[in-house]
Amino acid sequence: MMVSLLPVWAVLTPVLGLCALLLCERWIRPERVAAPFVGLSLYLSLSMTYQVMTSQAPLVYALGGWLPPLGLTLRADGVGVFLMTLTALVMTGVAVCAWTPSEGASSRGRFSFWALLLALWSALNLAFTAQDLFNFFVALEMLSFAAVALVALDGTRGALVAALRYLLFALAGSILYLLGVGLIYGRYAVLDLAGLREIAQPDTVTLAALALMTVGLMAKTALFPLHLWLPPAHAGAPAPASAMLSALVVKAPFLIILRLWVDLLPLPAAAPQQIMAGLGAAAILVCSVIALRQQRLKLMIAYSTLAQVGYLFLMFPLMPGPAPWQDIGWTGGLLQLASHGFAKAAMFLAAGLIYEALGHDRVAELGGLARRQPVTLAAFAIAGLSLMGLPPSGGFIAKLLLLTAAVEAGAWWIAAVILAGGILAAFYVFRALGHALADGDPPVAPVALYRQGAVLALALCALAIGFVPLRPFALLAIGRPLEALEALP
Amino acid sequence: MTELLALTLALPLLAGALFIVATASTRAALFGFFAFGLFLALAWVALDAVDVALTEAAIGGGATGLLLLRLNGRMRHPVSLGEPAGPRLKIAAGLLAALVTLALGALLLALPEPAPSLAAATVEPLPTLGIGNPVAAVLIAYRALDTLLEIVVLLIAVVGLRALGTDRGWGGRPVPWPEGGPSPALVFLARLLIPAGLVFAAYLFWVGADAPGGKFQASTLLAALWLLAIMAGLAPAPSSGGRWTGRALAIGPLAFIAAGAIGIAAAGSFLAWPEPVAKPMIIAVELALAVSIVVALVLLVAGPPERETGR
Amino acid sequence: MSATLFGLAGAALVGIGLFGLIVHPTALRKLLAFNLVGAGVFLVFGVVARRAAAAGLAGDPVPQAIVITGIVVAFAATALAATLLARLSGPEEEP
Amino acid sequence: MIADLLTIVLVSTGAVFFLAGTVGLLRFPDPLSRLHALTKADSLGLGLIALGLVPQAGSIWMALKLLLVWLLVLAGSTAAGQMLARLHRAEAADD
Repeated sequence: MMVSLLPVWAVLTPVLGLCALLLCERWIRPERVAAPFVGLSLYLSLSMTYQVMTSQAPLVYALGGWLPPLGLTLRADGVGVFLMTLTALVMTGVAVCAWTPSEGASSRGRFSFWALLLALWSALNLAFTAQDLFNFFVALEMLSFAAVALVALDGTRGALVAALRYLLFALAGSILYLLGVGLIYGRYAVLDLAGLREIAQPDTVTLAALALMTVGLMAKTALFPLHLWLPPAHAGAPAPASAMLSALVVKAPFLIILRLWVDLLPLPAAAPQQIMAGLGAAAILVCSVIALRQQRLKLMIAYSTLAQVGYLFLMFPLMPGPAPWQDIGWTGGLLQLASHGFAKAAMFLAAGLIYEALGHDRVAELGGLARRQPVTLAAFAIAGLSLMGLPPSGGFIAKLLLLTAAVEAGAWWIAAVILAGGILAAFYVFRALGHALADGDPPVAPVALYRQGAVLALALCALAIGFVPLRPFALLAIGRPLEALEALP
Repeated sequence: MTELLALTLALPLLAGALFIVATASTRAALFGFFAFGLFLALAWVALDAVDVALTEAAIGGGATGLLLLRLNGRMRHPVSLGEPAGPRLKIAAGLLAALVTLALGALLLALPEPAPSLAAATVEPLPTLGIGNPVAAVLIAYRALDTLLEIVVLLIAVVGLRALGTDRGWGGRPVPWPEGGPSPALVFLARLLIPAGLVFAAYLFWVGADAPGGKFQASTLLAALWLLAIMAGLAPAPSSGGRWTGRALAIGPLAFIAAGAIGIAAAGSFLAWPEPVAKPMIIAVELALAVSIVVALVLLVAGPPERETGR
Repeated sequence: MSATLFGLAGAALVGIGLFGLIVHPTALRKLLAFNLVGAGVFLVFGVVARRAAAAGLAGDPVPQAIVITGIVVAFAATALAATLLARLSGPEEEP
Repeated sequence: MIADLLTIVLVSTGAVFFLAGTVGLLRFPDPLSRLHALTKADSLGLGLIALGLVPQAGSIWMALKLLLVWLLVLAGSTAAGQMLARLHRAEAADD
């Protein structure tokens, strides 16, 4: 492993940006204050990824020189930097797309948006690098508060109700998670993942604590049947906010679930993994069908998020080996996470630009869009390709890996669900595309080309993941298995 | 003997909780919540966690209760998230609650004996930090990142609260409170308590390094005094977009991060406290944090800005 | 022993709060019930801390510090929820 | 010895005042008389208990702290009583 301060600055740079926004609120427009911090955070994430790839070792930092179990460490392993890169690219895309020539100084919407974007970024980087169960909790709370405020940003009654529901779900999830943390501490007096890995036993207290934490996190990641808060929240938020929420925010609790079951207490494939996969399968089938029936584009995309989150949970029984990161199920699940992140960000941003252009997002009235906004529509179509799992796209390779893993594991029902989910996704994506390609001549407000370009770039990122070779992706295995820090390296 | 004490504290706690849930009147439930908070703080004293007891009394019971009481006064109609529960749902909920209680109780009884502990590990480095209160050491040294980010959580909550305000009130102040003007008794109380409270807050802050107390407890007390002054009409609520508000909110995290960076140069690690000046540095950072916490707490209780400023 | 008693009280608080959370339809009462559950969970930490008394300390400082952080975070959550409620119960903002 | 006796007598008297106040709170018919019972009882009762504990305080500072506690509670409960009464009158006028 390599000692590096970069994970610390990746968490704190957006915090510095938040402070700068508060300090300069009265003088400088918020997007101008935030922009350098967005750039710096992007640079940090990319350079961390570069370092991890070149050294083939995780970047580790023990804060204040205090080692676990007393102290806290940040550890950017292959999975961590992979997700941080996803976050950085999506955030940059969102920032470019939300960069509109503004008049006047600070307004409620604009200031809050940029401040919350930075807050989310810090929380996500922390969630991806933290190694301590309570540190995760802090990351989740930062994430939830910023996300709830983003949902309510439009200030309409519907958005406020959606935000309130979201907050109550998030709080319930937090409290369950915290209860689990308390039990773990009572059992082991250790909260550090690597330390716990060495001593954790599958006894009643530990399993109950894990179950509590997992259910709490499922509520936050909106796994069926704890998903009811998500569609109104993600559809009610402003489009750039929805992009961050759907692409990134629901992924952080998922990653923590993954770390709990792979890093904290690795168990042979058994009931918990099967239950998680079962719920994931239910999410794919039920929510895809509901997505098919939505009249509004943003609601359709939100239900699609629920289905795509379901795929992530399929990976749990598909990593049967003693080193799950060498199984294709691991690679498939994490590639699904990233390709969905890019695709969904592109889709929500595209829906936002469509709304700006047409003044509505009713699926049935999208006619004529193809001619008037070809770039946006192309982005939407490419992102849709990835959701359906058609080649060449990240979604294709992710689902193919999961499918192969399911066949190898003999889990035919999972294979069937993956195929059915792809077909259902094809139905709802093509329905929207079909309407958009239809004739029509609606009045269209102009949308700057660079904003459409940013959306297209994100969609192309989803496409690019499709060119990863069809085998366990080496980056995602860097820094595994987790090793305890014995002395200050 | 201690069992008896525990019982005399635990029973009112449960009775209070049952009252809060069972009473039909929201206002009665809120007053019950204050009493509950007081008993909870006493329970923390009985658990030998005086630092937590102070925080619970100040934030958990006090500030939260005040916040909800104010909310209840301002709400024109209750916000409902569903239908009133029928008898069937009540029975089901009661069974579920009993089941959860039993399961959780059983889990607690199943915890290992003797309990694993980090207590010894927290005490050992105390001399190098120059502070004597191990809880303070956990907060400011061993788990300093948690504390730093917790202040950020407060900041995010303030940003979120402002985001939830109206466009009209952006950059303004919260609505005055109470709306009919303060009662003379309150003004009298404020004049009497504020000087005494300031002295006590300074004492709490200073003693926190070595004995129970510290920046959170002192900051909450200061925030409570400020709120009292606002309620009594003796001081204005902070203007949410104001120059000084922004600076006050940012100074805590900035000072903490700056101290962390100094730690790299002077002690070889981010957020490490260089030994000879550990204590003065810690005090300085805690002062800056206290400023941010006080302003954040006051803003969070006072609510989103609703009045326009005259700017 | 006395620590265990508080632990059971904490478990009961979680149960009572959960009951309130399910039964009360109004958001303010749900918020109160949520705070009861939170208090119960924090008490669990307190019991864990008290049981782990060692090295001349009456309790393990780590879970105590965690509860202090947790109380502040729970307060922030309540404040955010309260703001949402206040907005929702007020008149719709004129555009 | 005499100090202990003094403590016992004063604290017991204080407890009687609390008891009386509680009975009054439970039995009196309307809010104003309940308040009357409560504020009188607890300021006087607490004063007696604080005074009774002074001989046990051990140091002059501790004794002063005890008296300070009493004074602060006195101020607080007096003001709270006033405000509750005003609230009651305002609400009675509304009905």
